Amino acid sequence: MTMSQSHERTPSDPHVLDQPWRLWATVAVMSTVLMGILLGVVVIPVVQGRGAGLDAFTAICRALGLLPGSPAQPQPLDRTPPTPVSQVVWTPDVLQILARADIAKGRAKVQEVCIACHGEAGVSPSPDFPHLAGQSGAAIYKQLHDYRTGSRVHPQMTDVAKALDESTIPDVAAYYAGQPQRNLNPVTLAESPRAIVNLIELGDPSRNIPPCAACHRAGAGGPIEAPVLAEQHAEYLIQQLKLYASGQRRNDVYARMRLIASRLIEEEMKGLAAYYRAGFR
Amino acid sequence: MRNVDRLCLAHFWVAFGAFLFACLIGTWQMWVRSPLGANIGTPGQYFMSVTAHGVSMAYVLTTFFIMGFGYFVAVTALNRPLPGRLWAWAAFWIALLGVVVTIIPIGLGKASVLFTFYPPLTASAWFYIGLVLVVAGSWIWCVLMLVAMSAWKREHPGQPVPLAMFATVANAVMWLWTTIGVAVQLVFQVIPAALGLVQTIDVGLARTLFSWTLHAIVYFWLIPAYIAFYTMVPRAAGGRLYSDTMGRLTFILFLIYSLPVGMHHLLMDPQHGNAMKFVQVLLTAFVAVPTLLTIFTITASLEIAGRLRGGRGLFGWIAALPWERPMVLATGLGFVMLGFGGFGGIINMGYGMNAMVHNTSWVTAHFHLIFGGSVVIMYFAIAYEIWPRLTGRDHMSLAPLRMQLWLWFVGMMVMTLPWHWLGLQGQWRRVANFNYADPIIAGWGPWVVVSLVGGFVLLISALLFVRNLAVLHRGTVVAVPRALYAVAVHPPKRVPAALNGFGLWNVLVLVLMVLAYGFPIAQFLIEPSPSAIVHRVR
Amino acid sequence: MSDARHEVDERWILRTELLWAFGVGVFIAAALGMILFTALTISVNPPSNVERIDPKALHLSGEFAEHNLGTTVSGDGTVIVRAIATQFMFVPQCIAVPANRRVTLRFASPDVIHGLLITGTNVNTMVIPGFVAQVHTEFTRTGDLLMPCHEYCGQGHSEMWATVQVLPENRFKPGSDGRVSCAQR
Amino acid sequence: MISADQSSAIDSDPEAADDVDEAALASVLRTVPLGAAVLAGSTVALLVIGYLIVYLLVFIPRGIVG
Repeated sequence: MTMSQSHERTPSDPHVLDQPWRLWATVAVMSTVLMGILLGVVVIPVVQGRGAGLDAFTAICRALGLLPGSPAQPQPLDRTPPTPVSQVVWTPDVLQILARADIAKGRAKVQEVCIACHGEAGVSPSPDFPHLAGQSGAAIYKQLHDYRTGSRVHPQMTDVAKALDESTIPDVAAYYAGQPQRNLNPVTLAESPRAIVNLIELGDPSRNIPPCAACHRAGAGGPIEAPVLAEQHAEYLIQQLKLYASGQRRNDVYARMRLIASRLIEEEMKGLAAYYRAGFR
Repeated sequence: MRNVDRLCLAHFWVAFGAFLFACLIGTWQMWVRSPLGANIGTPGQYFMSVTAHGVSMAYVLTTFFIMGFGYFVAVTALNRPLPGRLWAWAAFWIALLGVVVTIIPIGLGKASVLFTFYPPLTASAWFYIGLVLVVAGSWIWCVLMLVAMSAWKREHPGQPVPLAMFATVANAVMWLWTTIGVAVQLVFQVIPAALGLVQTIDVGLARTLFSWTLHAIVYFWLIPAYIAFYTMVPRAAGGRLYSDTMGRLTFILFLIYSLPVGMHHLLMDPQHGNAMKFVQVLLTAFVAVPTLLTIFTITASLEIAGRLRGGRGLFGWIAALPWERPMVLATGLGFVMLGFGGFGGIINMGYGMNAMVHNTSWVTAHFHLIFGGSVVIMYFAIAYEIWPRLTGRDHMSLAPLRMQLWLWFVGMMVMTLPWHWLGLQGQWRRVANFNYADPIIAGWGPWVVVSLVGGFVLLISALLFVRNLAVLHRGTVVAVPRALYAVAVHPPKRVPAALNGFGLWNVLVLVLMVLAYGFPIAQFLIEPSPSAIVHRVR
Repeated sequence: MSDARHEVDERWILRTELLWAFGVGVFIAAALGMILFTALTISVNPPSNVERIDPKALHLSGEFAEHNLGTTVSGDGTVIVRAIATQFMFVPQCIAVPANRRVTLRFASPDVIHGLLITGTNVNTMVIPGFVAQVHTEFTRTGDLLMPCHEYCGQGHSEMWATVQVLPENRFKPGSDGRVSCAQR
Repeated sequence: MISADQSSAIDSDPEAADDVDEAALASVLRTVPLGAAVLAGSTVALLVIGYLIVYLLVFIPRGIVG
């Protein structure tokens, strides 16, 4: 950028002094950015494209992002058929439906169908049936849909879920989510073994196990369908972990619970179940 | 001091308060992630701390220091009272309110999304609203700086604006340009998601808009250090500024080339093609020009001072410099850290080579050395230089000041040099606890402990810094009035309009932004990326 | 100092600055030249692949279905690795790749932003929900490498990592279905 | 705290003359930027050579990336 100082002694009118500045500054700045565009948009893609057997137009489109792929490499294609483990898709309207569910209708359907096993307020009498009080609405919604589509199988629940019509599922989920959880059981709160608390708070990096709280603590920003575990039947939690470990239950998207459960030993499963049974969040 | 010393002190104490707090939790983080602190603290606490450390250092320390220093320059360099003083106080209280409104959700664990927000992870709406308030306060400061300069130019037609004020206004103009990106991202994408008005977010667009701000914001922080280099260091060293014209040109180049280069933060992102990444890498190379010009011009100015004090031979002037003065010592140490940090930077911007270091400790070392090192050490030097003018009291002795600067330098070098080596090994960022059982990670343990030692030295230096300033408020030695700003070898008599205002440069910036960011942003408006479900951190 | 000499000195100073600016230009040209040279000769690029995919329905897609993840070797010998970066786990957690042979790695995220690097290699990419991240590389050294998630993705970010086994040519044998899995050790 | 509105010597003309003697400055200026040019020049040269070395000896051997 040469600054050709105007030699003739014109009055120091800024505009006269400015003339060379305005010219040279524009030339300098524009040349840098145009050189960048010429190289980046044209020269590099075309040269790279020739190496990868791509014509200039395709290479430039790929470099600009108008076509997928790199201008320098062939783009792989894949026509594998999908085999999803769960059909539930969290779209904005599903979330809106869940947010605007009608609790009264939900309560009516619960009275009619769910009370027998899950109890009216979601506190189930036997460990075979999970507590639903205070459970996350999204978790109930997903499990019910998985029963309907066969992603998850259970002697009774598959038929019950199929019998429900589509519109009442969010209402049932919202009703149980609204039920207050029972008060905590202070006795077992104190003696949770350090190893278990570490597993829940820190996870176990050496076994690639993330902290349970990272997904299961509400408000951790984890997966939407992660269920609330606090105050759940201990035996039910152990049973589900075993089903995941053996792969019998496989409606966890991308096998996260199956991988984690397969790495937990029996004693840890019991410790975790007792911890959550005690009502920790 | 005409009517601004309490305004400046208020800003500086908020800045340095946040700085000390951030140093404390920063050291805790270093300990928790080291082998000595394994399994101490939960991920929740760690990421809460990282968010608070980032917000305090990057948004509070910087914005308040720059505003306070801007008011000081506007009054002393222009030698006239600050216009709109009530607006300045209003801006201060708005920004301070914003800080409080941001820190509360962080403390409650409702905003652990780090200071660079990772949508679709979304924090409590208050976290973002607080930051918008801080930016709003800084916008008022920008307007005041522009008003002050134009008022001065009306009173002194045809005269060149003092370099310190010219640079401060360049910084304000650049800040107005660059906050557009984060403001649009927050107001139109993130805050509606945080309030629950929308359930999804276009992540590609959000990252591109944030990258618009992400680079020029670091130059917004850096320019006060360069103002000190150009307008205070030459006089402190007993010499003259080698070239005033080059000073103006440097700040103009910062304004032009720091804005259209934000996408070098997205080099490893899939949502942009190589073409625009290369364009912005090339422009990033030109953003190194002003720094390299500054190194030469300031070293030449120091050479003048050194030779005037009897320095002989090619490098005799170095020893002859008055290293006992904090401003000179800080410049020397700052330039060394700028060298190491700059080296880290040119590796980061190496187009394909970014793949070697992206999101590793190499990047952490880069910005700690350049911002945490050379910029913050100049913040210290500026504070030491102007505190007597603000409080009317002078330092009892310069020894503790020099000690503090040396501790900061040693601490920063010991903390960051191992990070370069660890970064090349693949040590990744933001890890609450490393799995030191893994053979690869086990090898990193000793180096993490070395950097932890550097962290402790930095903490001691930070405590000493706040002590050095606090002591002045009750000091007994009355400040002797001394001239502050340097005189150029050839003080400018008449300066082309281009070097006295920003009209031309704003036009060029607009053209550059359209050419560099036009397509990358339009790409999402033409065909939005498939939206991702918002994951709320509550 | 007479005004004339003053005028001469000032232009002399500006000339030294210009000379320095020219030197700086040479250095920048050297740095950019290296980037341009390797881009043009051996196609060194940052990983880019503007290929949109809906993260919400990623698990319903064919390519990123659970059984299609991991390393596959297609008929013409191209090695493609597909993996999912999801909240707090890479699926599969162990990836086998051949040494000294072109490999294409494709990642996708169904939930939030992730990122990954493979220690000691140039494999490094962000995984943005909405796009398929794709890296073409060649592994020059064999051994077990670490592939951590290097972008904050939530409370479990620190535990999110996978292993990459770089196998020498002779031990990288695809099965009948073209898949290669990690050697269990 | 000095009262806000009383202008003190500290507010003296910002470009106040310093104690630099013009003649000494002129003689110094005969050699000045040489030391700075050599020091800064060698540092920047070192940086760029370091960049090229890292590019060729650390980055490229880690495998092609595209």
